Amino acid sequence: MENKISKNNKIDLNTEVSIAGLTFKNPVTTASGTFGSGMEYGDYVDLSRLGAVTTKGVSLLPWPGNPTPRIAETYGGMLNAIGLQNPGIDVFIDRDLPYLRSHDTKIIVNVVGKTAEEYCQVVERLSDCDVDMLEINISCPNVKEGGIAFGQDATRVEAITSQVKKYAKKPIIIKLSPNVTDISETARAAEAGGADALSLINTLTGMKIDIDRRKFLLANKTGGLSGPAIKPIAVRMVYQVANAVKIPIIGMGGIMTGEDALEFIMAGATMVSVGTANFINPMATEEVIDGIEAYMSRNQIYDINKLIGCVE
Amino acid sequence: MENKISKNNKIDLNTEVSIAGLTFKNPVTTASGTFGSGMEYGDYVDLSRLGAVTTKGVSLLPWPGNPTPRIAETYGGMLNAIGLQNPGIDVFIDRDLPYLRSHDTKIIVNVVGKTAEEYCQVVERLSDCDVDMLEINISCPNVKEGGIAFGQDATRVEAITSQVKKYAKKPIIIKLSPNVTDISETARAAEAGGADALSLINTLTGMKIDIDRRKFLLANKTGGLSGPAIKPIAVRMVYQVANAVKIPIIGMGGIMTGEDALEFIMAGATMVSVGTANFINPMATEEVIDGIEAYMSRNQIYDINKLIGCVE
Amino acid sequence: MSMAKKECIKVLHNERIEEGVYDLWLDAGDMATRAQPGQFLSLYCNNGGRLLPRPISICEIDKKSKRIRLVYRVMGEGTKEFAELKSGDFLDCMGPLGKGFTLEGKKALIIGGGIGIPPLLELAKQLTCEKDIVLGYRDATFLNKEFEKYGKVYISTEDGSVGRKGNVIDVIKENDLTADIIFSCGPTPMLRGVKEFALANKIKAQLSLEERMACGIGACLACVCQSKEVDHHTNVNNKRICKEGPVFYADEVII
Amino acid sequence: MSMAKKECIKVLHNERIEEGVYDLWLDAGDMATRAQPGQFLSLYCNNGGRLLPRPISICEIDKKSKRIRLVYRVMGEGTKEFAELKSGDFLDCMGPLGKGFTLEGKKALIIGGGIGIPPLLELAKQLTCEKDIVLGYRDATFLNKEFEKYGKVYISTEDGSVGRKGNVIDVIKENDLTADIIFSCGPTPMLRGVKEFALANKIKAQLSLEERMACGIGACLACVCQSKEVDHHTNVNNKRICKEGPVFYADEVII
Ligand SMILES: Cc1cc2nc3c(=O)[nH]c(=O)nc-3n(C[C@H](O)[C@H](O)[C@H](O)COP(=O)(O)OP(=O)(O)OC[C@H]3O[C@@H](n4cnc5c(N)ncnc54)[C@H](O)[C@@H]3O)c2cc1C
Ligand SMILES: Cc1cc2nc3c(=O)[nH]c(=O)nc-3n(C[C@H](O)[C@H](O)[C@H](O)COP(=O)(O)OP(=O)(O)OC[C@H]3O[C@@H](n4cnc5c(N)ncnc54)[C@H](O)[C@@H]3O)c2cc1C
Ligand SMILES: Cc1cc2nc3c(=O)[nH]c(=O)nc-3n(C[C@H](O)[C@H](O)[C@H](O)COP(=O)(O)O)c2cc1C
Ligand SMILES: Cc1cc2nc3c(=O)[nH]c(=O)nc-3n(C[C@H](O)[C@H](O)[C@H](O)COP(=O)(O)O)c2cc1C
Ligand code: FES
Ligand code: FES
Repeated sequence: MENKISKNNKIDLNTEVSIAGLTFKNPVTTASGTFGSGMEYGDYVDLSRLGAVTTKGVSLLPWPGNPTPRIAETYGGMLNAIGLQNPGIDVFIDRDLPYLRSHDTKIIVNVVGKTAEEYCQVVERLSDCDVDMLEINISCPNVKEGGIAFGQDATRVEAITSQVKKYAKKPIIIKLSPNVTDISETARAAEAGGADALSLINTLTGMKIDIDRRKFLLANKTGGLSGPAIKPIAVRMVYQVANAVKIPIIGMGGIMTGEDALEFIMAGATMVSVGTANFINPMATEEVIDGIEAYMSRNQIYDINKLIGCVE
Repeated sequence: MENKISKNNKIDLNTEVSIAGLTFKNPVTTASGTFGSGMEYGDYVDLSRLGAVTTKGVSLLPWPGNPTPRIAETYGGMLNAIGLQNPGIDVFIDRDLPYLRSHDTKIIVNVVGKTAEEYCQVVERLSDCDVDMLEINISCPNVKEGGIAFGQDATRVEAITSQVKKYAKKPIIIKLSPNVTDISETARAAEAGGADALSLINTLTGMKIDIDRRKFLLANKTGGLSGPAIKPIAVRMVYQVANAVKIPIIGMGGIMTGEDALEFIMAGATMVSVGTANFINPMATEEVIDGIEAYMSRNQIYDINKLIGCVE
Repeated sequence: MSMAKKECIKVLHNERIEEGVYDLWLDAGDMATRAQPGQFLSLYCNNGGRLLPRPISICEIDKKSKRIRLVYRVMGEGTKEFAELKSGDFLDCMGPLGKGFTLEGKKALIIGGGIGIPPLLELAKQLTCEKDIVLGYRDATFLNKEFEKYGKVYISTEDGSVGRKGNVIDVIKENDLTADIIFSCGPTPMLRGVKEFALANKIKAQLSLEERMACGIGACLACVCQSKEVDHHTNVNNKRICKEGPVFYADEVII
Repeated sequence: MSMAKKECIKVLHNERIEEGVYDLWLDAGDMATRAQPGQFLSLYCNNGGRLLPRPISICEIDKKSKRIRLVYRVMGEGTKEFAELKSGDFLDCMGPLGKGFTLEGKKALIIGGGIGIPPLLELAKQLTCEKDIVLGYRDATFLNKEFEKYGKVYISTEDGSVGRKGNVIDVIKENDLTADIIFSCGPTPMLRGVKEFALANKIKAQLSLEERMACGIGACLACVCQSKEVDHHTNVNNKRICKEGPVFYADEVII
């Protein structure tokens, strides 16, 4: 399938990165909620090529999510207000986890809850499961309780991080909200609470109005903005946070190509997630990996780790 | 030049809006810094068709601005770090003001400063000038002092608003920063300080990295993101602020067409500003006005004021 | 690895067949071989400002020449862009997607409304049983001649300009049409009417639903409809229109 | 009202003339009538993801047939898009913009480097005085044959594959070229060398500069260069390349 040159490149290039003692074959994972349980994209990409698969947010009990319409297209991006629909932790463990484990990739489970206790309960349930890391989503703008409410206040970020850490046997990633005055504050709070890594950014709160009907386009009124439109904000925040904390960062927000991913890596991200791009091109994750490798060969950079935070 | 139908429409449609006792022939003005001193666009549009012209930020003394590159293109938008280069208030009053006054449009002067005193001094100098309103820019992300530092903290917003109000003989608009956790807080602070109106949003702080050179694309590292990419965030913030304060709002952020402008109006804006769109289409301001009028005729809405905040 | 992918497909023909309605033939290769009536394609815009795919149902499948026909109405900027396609142009597509119609029954009633009519054409072609076809339009009609090959065609228009003035249910009642299976696609209010009619007359019905989509392949959960039973996949009362649908049995979903 | 506007212009011809370098003729109408050597056009992309105009200098003006020629190098996504234009396609443009070259002098030295060479062609054509032309390339040459009509052409290449190995200043010194006016366009390091040479030899010099642009018409202040004197417009030591330039006298600007 692969031609000789790319085979050779793979021998020459080191794309391995590590976070919290775990080694990932490359820095590319999927953004939570944009890749289903992985299964849906299994027909389009080889999941075993990915550094990790990050799952859709999973809660203790099944969540039905918000009424439709749940999404709206915007210029260079989209709004979503899915509302964290998910089948609950039991179905996740019984059905989705074995499927993901059958591939040679790391598994990052995105965790949501309505209360601090609920986050902890999900984390506890996952303690003995064969997953690699947990990503705590304290930044979803589309649910009334939990989510963003936790993520916009530094004191609460630190508190929930340290609570969750008590129950976790796996490294913890805290996913930060961009809807804040100073993201380095919440980042430092998560670090202080014991986070092993940070991921950013979640979506920016936005709105679209259907002027013909004079109504909100989304049933939920507001939704989270994602896609290439937000990339400059995300890159800035990754750079800002990389200069504020010592723990590694997973960067995301509008990554469509290997070049986009490299911006995040140069800004200070150890790994990157591909989100909305999956909807536009189901092969996006693999193409991002190809693009990073092509850049490395072209520029004779043999170790991806040399690029992390290298911007001047 | 104009055909009969559009002449007739003009008779039938009321596009007049008012803010702080002033009447504007239509709700469309220019976003500060994107329309020069008006002169540059005089060849492309009839300034007398605009509800108002909002000028580039003007300071007490001439400001040289930032080093180049000052701008970068991003997906569906752009970053700028002009750094408020301007010739100072004297040149503005001597040269730009008379030019603008020779047109049948209102004049809104955007005011910048490095300290509260400097804002007040500019406002004082403008007290006896023939201008209609002053827009206080406490939200520019591209200068070290003043600017955004004032605009991200509610206490400081209220303080500077009430200070400026002491020197002002004209209605005062406070221009809010979107780089905050909760824009309704700063909006309420400006209202409490005595602002006559609010304008929002200024640009969102962003960054672009030139991966080939592994350097920041902008000399200033970060810049302000504008253009259609940010529209959903801007519309959301206008809606949020409209529900938090009683004073009128001038909405902006990514308006390219009459349809875009109508989203802001329905979200609660009394007027709208066209910014980055001028660079993409120098006739954008007039086309936005045409688009609003066409929508009104098509939907048999004879008074634009009926549309303000009408979304459900 | 990849069996499915987003492909760049050649436009064979794109023509206006009615005010705002276009007829598009694609050189669809394998997509045509795999396609079933009632499935849809995700079409992507050329303009980089518009990123999400537009779902368009398959109107006809020509497996021999590997061609797929779509009939679409210009609604917004994306479909306006498609309307400008010329033979020889290329278009990014993905598909065929979703679960289409299940061919069944002894006497079928095919009920289409507006731009919901096109997906029923391939169904009518493949369905071998006896069938009546009821097509509802606002005013101008399209495709109705092509349906005549496959069954008796009844038409309603809102303004009465062609066929009966009224809606599809009026036509069905007026003509005492009956069946053991209904296939329907059209605007939601019409589908509600069809569901009600089917229930009242104890006729099994397959309905093709619509919702805004992002991924088109079941991953994002944008396109759900409410389901009667707790769905196996979602573990809540939701089904994905792009994956479990767009065609559902009337009693599976709440519309 | 509007005298100037953004226009949709027809592509007459678009051809690759060298690796990555394209030759584009536009049916420019009035733009051609008004154009001066050294001015530029703002070209807009079709892809809605890329909003800002690409400034491209005018290479040749055919006032009779109202055509304008541009020669450009593919650098990024925007110019890649232009490279795919075919005769008959349309392109959004604005112009002519900026202040071009002032035709003056008795003996001119025209010095171009790389993709800075094209804007000098129309200048060479319109300049009636005696002139030497020095063209510097990295490796492959282009347009040099066309310059031969207008003066003696000297060539340098970085790799020595054509002409002298080295840069334009090496060629000038080697051939003892002199003049009472220099016209130059090329990469900034070359322009610095030209400015230094002009100063050392007390020759007046006009230089065409480059900077990232947003408006292209003097409104946004994106494209400034540092000026020696406090500029009349800006009241600081800044001049706008899109408005007061792109052509400046060497002693006006700090490069
Ligand atoms: C399963 C399915 C099959 C369809 N089959 C057909 C068909 O055969 N012929 C036809 O003309 N139309 C069909 N539609 C509707 C068609 O998808 C929309 O009319 C089209 O997406 C509008 O795109 P636009 O860019 O012109 O409109 P815009 O309003 O500019 O689109 C903005 C966004 O909203 C989405 N959107 C807008 N309206 C709809 C809608 N009704 N359904 C889903 N998404 C929408 C668009 O896809 C896009 O993401 C189908 C929809 C679905 C879900
Ligand atoms: C006055 C002037 C005249 C020019 N004349 C020519 C010419 O005759 N032929 C030619 O090949 N090139 C010319 N250039 C350079 C040309 O504008 C850039 O190569 C082009 O804009 C790159 O666009 P892109 O989309 O391919 O690159 P990208 O890097 O993808 O562009 C991203 C953004 O950066 C801007 N940009 C990138 N490089 C430059 C640059 N060097 N100068 C200004 N903006 C840049 C683009 O306009 C765009 O806004 C000129 C530039 C200026 C300022
Ligand atoms: C449809 C959709 C669903 C999402 N669901 C989740 C989620 O369940 N948990 C979470 O932490 N983030 C969720 N996100 C946010 C993404 O993981 C990501 O942070 C964001 O979309 C920015 O990246 P992108 O621009 O590449 O999409 C979702 C985003 C989208 C578009
Ligand atoms: C090049 C540029 C210069 C700007 N200068 C100013 C300024 O001087 N004062 C100010 O208040 N806002 C300034 N802004 C912000 C705009 O007025 C506006 O708030 C912002 O660009 C969002 O609107 P838009 O997306 O329509 O451009 C500037 C924006 C741009 C793009
Ligand atoms: S569109 Fe994504 S699940 Fe259906
Ligand atoms: S590009 Fe705007 S001033 Fe020159």
